[in-house]
Amino acid sequence: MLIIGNQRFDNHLLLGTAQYPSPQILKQAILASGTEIVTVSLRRQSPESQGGQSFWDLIQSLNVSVLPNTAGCRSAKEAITIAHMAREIFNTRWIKLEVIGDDYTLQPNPFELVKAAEQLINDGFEVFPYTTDDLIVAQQLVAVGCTIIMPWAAPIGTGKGPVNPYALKVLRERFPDITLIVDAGLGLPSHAAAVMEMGYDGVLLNTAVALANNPVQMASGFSKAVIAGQDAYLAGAMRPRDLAVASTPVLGTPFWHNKH
Amino acid sequence: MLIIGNQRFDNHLLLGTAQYPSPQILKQAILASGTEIVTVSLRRQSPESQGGQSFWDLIQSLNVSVLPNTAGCRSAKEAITIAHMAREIFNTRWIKLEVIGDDYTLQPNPFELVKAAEQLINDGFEVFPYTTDDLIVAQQLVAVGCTIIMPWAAPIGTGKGPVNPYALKVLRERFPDITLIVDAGLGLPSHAAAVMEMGYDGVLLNTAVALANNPVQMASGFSKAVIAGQDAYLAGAMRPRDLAVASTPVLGTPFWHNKH
Amino acid sequence: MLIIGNQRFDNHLLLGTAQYPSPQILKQAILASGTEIVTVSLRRQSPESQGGQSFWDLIQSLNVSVLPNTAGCRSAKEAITIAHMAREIFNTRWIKLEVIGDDYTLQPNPFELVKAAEQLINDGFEVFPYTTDDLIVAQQLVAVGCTIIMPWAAPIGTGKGPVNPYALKVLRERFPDITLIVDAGLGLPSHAAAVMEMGYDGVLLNTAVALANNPVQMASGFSKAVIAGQDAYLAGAMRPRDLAVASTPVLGTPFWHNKH
Amino acid sequence: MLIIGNQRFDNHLLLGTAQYPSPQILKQAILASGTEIVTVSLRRQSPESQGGQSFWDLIQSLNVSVLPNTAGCRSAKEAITIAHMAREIFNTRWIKLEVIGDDYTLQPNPFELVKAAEQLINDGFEVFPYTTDDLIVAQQLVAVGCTIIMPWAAPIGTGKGPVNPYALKVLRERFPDITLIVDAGLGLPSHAAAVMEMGYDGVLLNTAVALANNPVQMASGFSKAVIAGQDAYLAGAMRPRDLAVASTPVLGTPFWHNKH
Amino acid sequence: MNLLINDSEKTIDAPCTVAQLLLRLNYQSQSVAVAVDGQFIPKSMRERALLTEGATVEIVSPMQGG
Amino acid sequence: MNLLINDSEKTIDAPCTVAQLLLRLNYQSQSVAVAVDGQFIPKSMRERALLTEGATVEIVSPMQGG
Amino acid sequence: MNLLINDSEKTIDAPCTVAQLLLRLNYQSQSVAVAVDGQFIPKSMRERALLTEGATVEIVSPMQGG
Amino acid sequence: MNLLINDSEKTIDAPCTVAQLLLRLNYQSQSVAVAVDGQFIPKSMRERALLTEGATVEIVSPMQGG
Repeated sequence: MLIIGNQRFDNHLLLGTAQYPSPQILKQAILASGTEIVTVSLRRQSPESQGGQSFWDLIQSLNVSVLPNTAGCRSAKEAITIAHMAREIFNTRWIKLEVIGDDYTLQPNPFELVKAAEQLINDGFEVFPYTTDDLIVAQQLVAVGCTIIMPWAAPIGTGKGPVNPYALKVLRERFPDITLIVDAGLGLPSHAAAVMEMGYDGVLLNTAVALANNPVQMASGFSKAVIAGQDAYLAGAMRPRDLAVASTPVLGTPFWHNKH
Repeated sequence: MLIIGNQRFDNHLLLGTAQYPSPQILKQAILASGTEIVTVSLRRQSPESQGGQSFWDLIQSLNVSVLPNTAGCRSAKEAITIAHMAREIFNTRWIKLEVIGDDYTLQPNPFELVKAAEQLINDGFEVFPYTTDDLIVAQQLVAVGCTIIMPWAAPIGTGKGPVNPYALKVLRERFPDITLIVDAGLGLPSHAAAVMEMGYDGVLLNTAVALANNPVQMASGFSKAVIAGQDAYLAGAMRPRDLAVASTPVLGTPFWHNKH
Repeated sequence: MLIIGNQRFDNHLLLGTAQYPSPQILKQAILASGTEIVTVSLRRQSPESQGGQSFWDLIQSLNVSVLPNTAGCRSAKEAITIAHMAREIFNTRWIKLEVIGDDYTLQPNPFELVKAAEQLINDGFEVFPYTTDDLIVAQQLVAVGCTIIMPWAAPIGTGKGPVNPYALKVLRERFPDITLIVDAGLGLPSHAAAVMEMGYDGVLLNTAVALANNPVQMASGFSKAVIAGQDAYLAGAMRPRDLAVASTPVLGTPFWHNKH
Repeated sequence: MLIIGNQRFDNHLLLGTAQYPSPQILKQAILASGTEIVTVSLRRQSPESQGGQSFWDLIQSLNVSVLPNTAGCRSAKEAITIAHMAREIFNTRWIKLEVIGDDYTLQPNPFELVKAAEQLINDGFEVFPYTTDDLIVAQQLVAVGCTIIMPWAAPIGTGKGPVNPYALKVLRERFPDITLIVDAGLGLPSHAAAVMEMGYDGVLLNTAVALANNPVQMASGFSKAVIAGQDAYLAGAMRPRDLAVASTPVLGTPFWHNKH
Repeated sequence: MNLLINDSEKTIDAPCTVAQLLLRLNYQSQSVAVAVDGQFIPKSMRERALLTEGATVEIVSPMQGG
Repeated sequence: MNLLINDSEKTIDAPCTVAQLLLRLNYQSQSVAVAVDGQFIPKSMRERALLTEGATVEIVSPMQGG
Repeated sequence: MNLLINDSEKTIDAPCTVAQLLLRLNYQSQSVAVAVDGQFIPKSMRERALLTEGATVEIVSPMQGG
Repeated sequence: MNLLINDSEKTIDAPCTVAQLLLRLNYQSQSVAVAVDGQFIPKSMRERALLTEGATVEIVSPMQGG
């Protein structure tokens, strides 16, 4: 059960809508993933483009919740304005808060991020802050009222998978009651399974699905991996050990003799 | 499609039957995993135990294929004899060939393994050799007629996951037409997904499921992870990259100015 | 050449002075390490303890530069006051700026850290900020005037070695002209060599040396590892490759025949 | 102290002589490395080349022990013949036994390797077998009389560093009295330090030094790293831990108040 | 009156409200959101929000996003 | 006649075939497989396979396995 | 006058400067640094720095550090 | 007499010992080692080792190695 504010979702995968080969494939990928939440953005568009109407119509036809982002913003001020614009257009108080601090890593700027989060929470938003795996930044976000934290696994679009699993584990341990969603940097279903196995509440993806040769099948793969990882977390995994231990019973092994 | 000789299986997960808390949980785990192939063994048992009849009845009731193992054997000679005994009791020419070379790592002995594989293939068996990730040993197994190779991920029962992913990738690249099943050492669904993402044909597990707090849910998790990993392999994953790339379109970013 | 302000040091290893079994072993470890810079702290002490005089005399006898820290501070305000106290007692404008944000990870608090760094630079200090591997925090530190950045490899005292080598590499690439010293979390000489191979300017250690069974020999080992890593960086290492390439010439291989 | 048969060497680095930009740089690299043992090979050469006389004169002038290899051999038979030829030309009973099993990974063939080792030991050779990290193969080599084992870290010339540190550790634990030298696959001094930290007796390198931009400085770096790693092993390293522990004493921390 | 609209310089007859601007530029009022000089202008304010010389106007609409 | 049956020393009256041994030991013939002196004795051979002094007999049945 | 000195409550006769306090507590003036109410008091100011009721005083000296 | 010397076919007048072959091919006897038909011929045997029609001869000398 993925908890967002006072809503509950069965599916723990959130999917981005960008970079797909076609709207048709985007639609199929969303359906294949079973996601209930997709991210969208706001962009300048010419009047002739009909204001992204066809894209917006497509999304609305899918009966999913929409999570607008502030992608591309570089200051708290910009992000706050975009958030308000998004609330009006998309008619939702949800906002995926991105405040980028660096052009090459697209890393969130923790200083501006916390500032924007605080303001937006005061303005009544449900803030989904895209942040690094830094514990103190997460603490600050919680301190200003965030109930969701979205640490990266790796820089956006790299597909590296978790570059610092230790830090992700620390976040989970330290925030048992916060909704923790890994956002950005996953490349393979095994990455998604691995963070769910740590007890994460969800996974937000885009590039790894959209840029697969077959986005629809990849969406399906990620969907299963997220459930698999959550199953493992709930099932309580064995602890890894250094010494081998036979799975087949040793007692009664044929040809074994006491004189050995 | 998992290909074993001239048979085809939909499910790519093979499950061991040992170490479960109860026969009932074993049965539920097998059902939850969706596996079509389970491993069994032969052991000395007192006449009063009715020769493992109740276990054997349980397995037969589940309509799965049975893969007997030679667990505990330390020489080609022992393994060959056990294989023949298994063929008689289980009424199958399949044999999971284990010839252990070391008590602490339970590592296969490549020398005895190849010897036994050769003889058993001559004797008409379908040999599933449990081996290391050593390329040359795999080549020898193929040379004596094996069409299935089962490299370990890590020593039996350690749950470490792949200790040498590089070696597993090399095996897949070099044996595109052999049925490759990772056997032993997996601890988590993400491990299973990771080897399927490399293009492996299947995964054989026991300890990680049987020793989970909830084996049934863990079986379900592994089952989904195997499919997830295979989906990813077939879908053609993006290549990881070092530089971040925005997923949301950059063109039309609000507040961006040429003068920047 | 390690550059600190307008000073130059031959040795790239900085050593902490805490946790040694005895002052004598501390002294020998400093000598064995060849370090030219050691860290010290300020603590409340009873008048009878003679104000740490014997420790301070020992350090002064070794002809090394002293780098006082602000260990234990939890706010910019505290750290700034301690820095001024340290400047008076140790007669140096150097300060290792630690502002801890969390009791369990002893992670620096980036918000307070930047604030304190800015003030201390205005007050004329040479600030050595202990920070995480976060790029944006490092950028902020540089923006307020730091010419030295000291990212952690892992939390203090864990000995894990670099938990996020990718982040450390990014910092080196993005700050070619900043003096970068890895501080905290190293456990073995190979860890120190690895960060020097990335082009880091230095390494600051304490626990891994002080808690070794033989701190003097461990100091010597780290000292050599730092030079080894720097040699490798300067020598320009080969790029790792996936395919094996014979080192011994292939041409003229005996027993090789064209008919092969 | 590196023990080879009844000889003792101070230096734990063995260096290959191939692929250097010039004989002069080869010579300087050998001197910079401080190695006491270098590897050489036998190749078909035209009479006009004076039978490699100038190379051989260079090596002889350096007062190092010579370890001829059987590089390029693909069968026990070839390797045995080459070993005998090497013994005659180089006037040494030492032989680095390579029996390659695969053209792409240049992996040793364990089957032929053990066969050749057994024969050569009977013929009075001191055998340095180049092998994988496979425990059972190592056991077989010891069983036929080898007192030295040289597992790879990674395939020859890849510079990957240890692809399976777990397997290398197992070998060290299981063969406390065998001279263990890591041969092949190291790319950086930190790799060499890491295997020495595990307690390995030595390291054999070629490509990583010869293909560096500056082979002489790289040789020096590896030399120090080997000593550094050995220092750490002898000094007894701290155990890594998950929780941070302050290095600076906590008692007496200024600004700390009981009321906290 | 000179305006910077979505980073393009445009000349628009004054006086002009945000609502009028959208009309003149042929934007469908439904699917856009507007900010002027970095400040969000809610739909309910568009009729009253008068643009001034040199104002920077952002007009955005839904787009794919990650 | 002394036999080593599943690593336990037993004394059995000679002559005795494998089939007779299983009967005397109360094994259900259906669910066991037998090897004598390391050699598999197929079910079809049990009637004819005569045990000899000092023989090592393995009698195994299905068990859980990994 | 009550002071909190290094987190211990002490009663000290007023008036008292920082310099006098160090003397009374037997601190060697050379090897300590002092802060009062979170503010650093340089050595040169100790003679003039008068302590007030309830002040929090930190007196620190060199210690091993990492 | 046809020989395969270091993988090149050569015709050499028979009879010919290994020692004579090295001389005829201008090899310095000091710095080479020889195998015939996969078998090592020690220096001490070269004078007596007679080559036969179709023999495969390997003549090797020191080279850099890894």
